[in-house]
Amino acid sequence: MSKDSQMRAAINQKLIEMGERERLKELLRAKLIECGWRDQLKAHCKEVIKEKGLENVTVEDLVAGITPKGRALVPDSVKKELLQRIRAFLAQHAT
Amino acid sequence: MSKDSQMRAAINQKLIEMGERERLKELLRAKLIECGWRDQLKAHCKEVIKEKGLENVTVEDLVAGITPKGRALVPDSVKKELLQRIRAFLAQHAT
Amino acid sequence: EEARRKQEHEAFLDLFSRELCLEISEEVVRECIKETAASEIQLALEEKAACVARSSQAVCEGLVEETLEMEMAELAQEILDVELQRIHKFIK
Repeated sequence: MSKDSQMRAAINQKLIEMGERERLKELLRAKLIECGWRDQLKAHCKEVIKEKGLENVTVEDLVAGITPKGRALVPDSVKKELLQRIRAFLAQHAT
Repeated sequence: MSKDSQMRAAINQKLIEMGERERLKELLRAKLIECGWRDQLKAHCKEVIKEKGLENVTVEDLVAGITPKGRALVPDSVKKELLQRIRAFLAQHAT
Repeated sequence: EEARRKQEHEAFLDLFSRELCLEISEEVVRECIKETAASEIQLALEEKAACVARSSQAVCEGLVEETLEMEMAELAQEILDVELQRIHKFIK
């Protein structure tokens, strides 16, 4: 196992142990709603359904159809904030 | 002051005044790099840091840990060359 | 007398040379060891900081990816359910 993967595993473990991972996911969900990501994606879902026809779309199809846009629409500021939260957590819990 | 101590003081002063002391130190430094002593020392530092853990090692600890090996690793040929340079200088300037 | 003095002087120079050689070696070795130890610790600290930074970034990306996958699956299901309900109502 490389140093980087060891470190990743250690960070993830600490985040999980202290409940921070769930809190960060909650924060991200809230931010995605706040920045309009959810609404934009909802509209995109409707477009895909309209385009393909409801009878021809499964959940998996729909997820596959919206994933590229879903990823691209996440604002950099949101990712940055999340990274800062992780860094602050690590600084606080550094051994 | 005995005759010997007077002579020692005079030679030491000459060594400093003529910049020979610094040149001898520089020569030794260069030889230690050239013969791979510094690289061996670096590798030994890395071993000690890995063994003890970075968070448990201060510069002082590391110095104490590597000094015996550092001294032992200086090649005799390097010491001999330095001695010859000193003898040559004294032969020329300590009359 | 001259020969004896010369011999004494040679002996003195020999001893002095050896002592000076030892003194300079000790001084240089001590300085180099200290410099090397300090720079290796600094290097290790920098490497660790870089590793933490890369790993935090990777953990963050993983977390974003995981959350997005969940959110998108949830959203797709939700929208499909709503659309289906709408069609059912329309058929009735």
